[in-house]
Amino acid sequence: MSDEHSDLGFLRKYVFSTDHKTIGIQYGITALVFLFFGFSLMMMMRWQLAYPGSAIPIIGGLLPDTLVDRGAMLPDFYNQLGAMHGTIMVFMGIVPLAVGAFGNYVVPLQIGAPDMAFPRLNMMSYQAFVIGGIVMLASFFLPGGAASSGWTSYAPLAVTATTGQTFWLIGMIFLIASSLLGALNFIVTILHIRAEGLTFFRLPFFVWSQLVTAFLLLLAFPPLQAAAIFQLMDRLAGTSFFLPSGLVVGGEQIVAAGGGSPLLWQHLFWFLAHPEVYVLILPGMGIIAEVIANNTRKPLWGYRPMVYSLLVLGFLSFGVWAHHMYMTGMGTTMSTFFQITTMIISIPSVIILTCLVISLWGASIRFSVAMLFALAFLPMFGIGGLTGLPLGLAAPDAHLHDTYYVIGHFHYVVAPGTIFAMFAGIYYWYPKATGRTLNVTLGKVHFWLSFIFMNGVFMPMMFEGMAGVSRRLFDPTIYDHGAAVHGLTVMTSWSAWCLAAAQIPFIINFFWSMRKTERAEENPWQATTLEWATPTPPPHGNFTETPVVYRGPYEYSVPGADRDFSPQYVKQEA
Amino acid sequence: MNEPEYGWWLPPNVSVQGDDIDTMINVIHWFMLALFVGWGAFMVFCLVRFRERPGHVAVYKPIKAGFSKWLEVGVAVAEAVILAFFAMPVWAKIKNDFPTQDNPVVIRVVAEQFKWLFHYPGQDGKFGRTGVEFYADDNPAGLDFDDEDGFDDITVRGLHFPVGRPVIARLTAKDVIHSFKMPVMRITQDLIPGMEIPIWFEAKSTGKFQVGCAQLCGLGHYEMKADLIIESPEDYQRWLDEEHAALGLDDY
Amino acid sequence: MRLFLVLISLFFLAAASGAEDKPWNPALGTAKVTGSVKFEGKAPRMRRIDMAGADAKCAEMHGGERQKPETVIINENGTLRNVFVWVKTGAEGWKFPMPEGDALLDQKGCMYTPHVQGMRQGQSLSVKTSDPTAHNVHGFGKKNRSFNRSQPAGASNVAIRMRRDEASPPMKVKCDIHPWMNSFVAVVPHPYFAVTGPDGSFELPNLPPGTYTIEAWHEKYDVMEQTVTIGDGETQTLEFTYPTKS
Amino acid sequence: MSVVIPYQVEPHPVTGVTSGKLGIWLFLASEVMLFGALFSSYVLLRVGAAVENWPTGVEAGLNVPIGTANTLVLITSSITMVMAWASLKMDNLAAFRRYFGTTIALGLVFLVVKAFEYSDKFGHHIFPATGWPEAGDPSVFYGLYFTLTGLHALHVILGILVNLWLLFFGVALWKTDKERLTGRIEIAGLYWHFVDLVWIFLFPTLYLL
Repeated sequence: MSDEHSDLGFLRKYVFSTDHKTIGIQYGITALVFLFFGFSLMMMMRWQLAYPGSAIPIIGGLLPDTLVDRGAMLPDFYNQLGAMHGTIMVFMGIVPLAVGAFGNYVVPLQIGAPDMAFPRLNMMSYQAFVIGGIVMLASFFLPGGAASSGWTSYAPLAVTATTGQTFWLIGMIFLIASSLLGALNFIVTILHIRAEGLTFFRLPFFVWSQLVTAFLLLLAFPPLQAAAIFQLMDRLAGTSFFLPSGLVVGGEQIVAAGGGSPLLWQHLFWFLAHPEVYVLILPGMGIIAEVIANNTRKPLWGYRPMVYSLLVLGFLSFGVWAHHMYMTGMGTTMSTFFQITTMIISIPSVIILTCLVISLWGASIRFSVAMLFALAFLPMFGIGGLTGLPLGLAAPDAHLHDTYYVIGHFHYVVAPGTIFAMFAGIYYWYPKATGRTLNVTLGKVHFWLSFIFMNGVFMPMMFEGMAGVSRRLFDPTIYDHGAAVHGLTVMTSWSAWCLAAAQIPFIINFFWSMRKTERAEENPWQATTLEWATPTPPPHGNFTETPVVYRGPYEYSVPGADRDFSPQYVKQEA
Repeated sequence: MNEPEYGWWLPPNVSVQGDDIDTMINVIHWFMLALFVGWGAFMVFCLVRFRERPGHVAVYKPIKAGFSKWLEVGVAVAEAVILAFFAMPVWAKIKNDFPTQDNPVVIRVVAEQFKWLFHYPGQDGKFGRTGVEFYADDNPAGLDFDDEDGFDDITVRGLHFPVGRPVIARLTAKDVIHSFKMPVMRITQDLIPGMEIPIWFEAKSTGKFQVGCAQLCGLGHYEMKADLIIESPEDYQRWLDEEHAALGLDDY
Repeated sequence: MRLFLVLISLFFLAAASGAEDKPWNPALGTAKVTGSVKFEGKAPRMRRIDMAGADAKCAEMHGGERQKPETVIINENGTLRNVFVWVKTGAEGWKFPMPEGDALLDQKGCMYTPHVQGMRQGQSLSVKTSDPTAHNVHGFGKKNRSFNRSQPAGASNVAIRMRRDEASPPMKVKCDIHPWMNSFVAVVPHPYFAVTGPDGSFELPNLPPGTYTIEAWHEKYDVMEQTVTIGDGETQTLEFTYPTKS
Repeated sequence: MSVVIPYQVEPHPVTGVTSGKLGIWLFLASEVMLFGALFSSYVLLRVGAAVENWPTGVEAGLNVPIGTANTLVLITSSITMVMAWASLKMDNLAAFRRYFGTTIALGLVFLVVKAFEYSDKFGHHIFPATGWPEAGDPSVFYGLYFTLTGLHALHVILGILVNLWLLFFGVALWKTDKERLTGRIEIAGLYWHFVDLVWIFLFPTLYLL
């Protein structure tokens, strides 16, 4: 079955592969590189915030004097870094890692499929992602630098910005195309190519999360594409979709007909970007559910309510976008509507989180590295979710809007939230992909340091936000209330640099473990789901014999069984 | 005027609307803390009680956790209460209840890259005619200098208003979206070019603070701040008189 | 096809004429145009600049006194300051020696000094900051490339080379951080330009005899033109009167 | 490819369609969101503009008869598309080639007419950046006109390219797997009908309202 494939040349096998596992690994490596790059941008910003106006050590001397003045960062460079940090992390880091990498690698295995429904489309999706990424990175080398209008690219600022913004838009169009192709592929694969006996309520929660995510991507991204097309037209063809009449920039009337609406961009953008938040978190929740079920050695508590919550989340996420826009001057009718939907959407998240916590009751908890990350996810995501509460209500938002509180809030959701889930997934599935287990000691060092410093980075932000410090400020100490919390800023910066150092054990572990001679067992975690029914690493076509599914995904510690796990694919436990 | 003290929690509040907002923020945070501690305690208990150890096995049968349902219902009810009894009335008051009596101070706020401009109607109480066609580097308020109503208008780059008197501010932006933020007044409001958005506020004590921009507006965004001076009515009147005297209508 | 031929020959002509720029012979520069720019009518209303509310460091540089905008400055003798006067046509075909050093633009007390200046094509504009606050230099080039560079307090000079001529209208240079700060820099391919000062006069010396179009430009009142023919060793006097339109 | 992926030719028992068909339906769903967003923007911009500043198609100089003719061209091409697919179903390759070729030709006719309309606009110095009316507080009608029809034309071009490939290269599949080819034509047809449908919404929105 796999013999033909092994005859393929290097290019076909590793670069232009149509095998979902190869594509998954390509996505994973690329996304991890982008994540680290995006993180590095932020570390430079942290220097400016902690020590405003002083030269950045080492790197400062290497940068051209359009970006730095005697090694110290200039404000437009800071804005470029801010915009690109957000864009890279969200669109080129987490989404490709959560959906492109884990989705591609794990979903077909977990549903007993030989590959994705459209392998070639899958390859094209990755290629579009790479092209988009290259366009984005190339923009740093433009004369005016990269996009500098924030990852939200609000018009009219973005329309009047330098060429970097055009690259940003073109890059986004590629990234969107990539996501659309991927999402379509996932839906068809999950709906059509499940193994015999794998009914919907026998699907692992991770597959459910990927299915809902794919629908979100499929339906939420096109409006952003429309918005990007409009903004490109504004920038290149001189239209004024987002420019009202009579704009005066730099004391001069700008040359545009006018008649557009700056708020139109925000509506189109947030119509995507709120579901996008769920795109970032749902695959993470899926991984956490897998890891928790496996390491508690018992079925997930409340699997069905969790699935229903997931569906409700996906559905409602299209109706909350304007809670990002309370401060644009919308009327109270509209803000009331969006406050209510925002409160409603918090309920399913509460349900999922509660189910995961209650799953610990009556368990026999194995503290593997993956499990540590999964356990840390729960309170961290909890903080992220809870701090969303004051932001979802218009009146407290009047104080907290666009402050560091917002930054703290969504970073708690995506950094110690999703990224911890990604780490859990890497520690959990690494043996599947490589046939080796990651070193446990290095893993635990990685976990504890990451856990401490993650909180060291994001907890101070909550207090800075409370004090009223606005985000995206090149130098917050200009304001009295910013100067008062400068100590917290310094703490955040040092935590961020330590957090970077804490990733070194992981990187060493990742490459060193791959070369270990000692092979992992076929099913090292004694897991029940289908991916462990394949040889390790799985060959082209995945399964040596067509799998048949006999039971639900998390049949652990079944009374009367001779082992504490009953795999989905084994017909009869003695 | 005493120096305001800033710390790690909410900045001092000098606005009459701010108390409601502060109460809400504090109530919500107590609620969050209670939930988090409850959740956390349960979780830590589970981690210790149900850790893997020889002789301990997991229970297949799910527990009947009726309390989770109650917890979820409780959260929903709490959110509904916060929404219906705090969030919506407070917000409606801030957004809709514009002061009609009490002789409000009316000002025009013009945002441009990267400074604020405050436009007062002057002694005649009437704003001069303004228009986008008049904006120039030496006419940041866009005043039509042929209109006599505008002769005594005051255009300054620091915000002054008296304590105990409502202020109606009409916000507009010239170039890109800015956001008018006064942390001590608990006010944030975006300024959208092409629109004029009215807001109102009232201070309950005097002091010298800062106005900032809370929406990324370009490379000088961080520098976009202005003085915020809340004075006694007498000091305010004195300031107005000084500004009027300094107008130098006969210059040039 | 004919049009194409004409275009081709024009192109070669242009290329040839460009190549034929003769080195300038100082002995030829015997003629001179002088004059002044009068102002008639009522001065426009303008508001003094309030720097204190926005950036106290700026105001301190002026001892707290509010400054007048430099848009329209009428001298005591009834002349207009900050008018840029230059030879628009007639001075082509020479390769003039370049002045040494850069054209200098200083940021002092959150104002630009000078407010209007001329410089040579190919020369660099060196922007200096003497202020204890951050500035950014934003040039709005129509022919030259636009630039936007930040200058924190105490930063070293920013130098921008002007590759193309851009004299009418001159390039506007602004500070975005302090929106009242503006300045105009005219980039001229030859040395015949002047800016009117406190006496409202200008002088264009060392011209070779010939016929010239002299243009005056003012930031608010726009351009005016006069043609003048001067012989060897002669001096012609011109007078411009602003405003052009009431 | 040695890996056999099921439901490429035979329909899935639960959904009742092949994977390809399910895929194209999902793709069209995302396209609906794209054009939905564009139309919503149209509504938002139009509501935001003063009534007298938003031209009807005629006021803006759009040629309704030509637009109508072009609509008919597209509708006809949809019909021939169905005929092409039906011919394959009836095992008639020659008829398929005829009908399918006609579909492509009609698509090209549509584009040529569109190109003439564009060049007429450019000839009158009307560009995407032009406001309507030119003075005062103009609306972005022309911007929307060019962006929406341009995006639609891009979809037509994409459809024509795919169809050309199917007509000259894809058709080789007829010898080995008739059913698969029929399936592909059906998918191309679904896309083509969608493009047609978009125009049927675009035409009255821009030309008549």
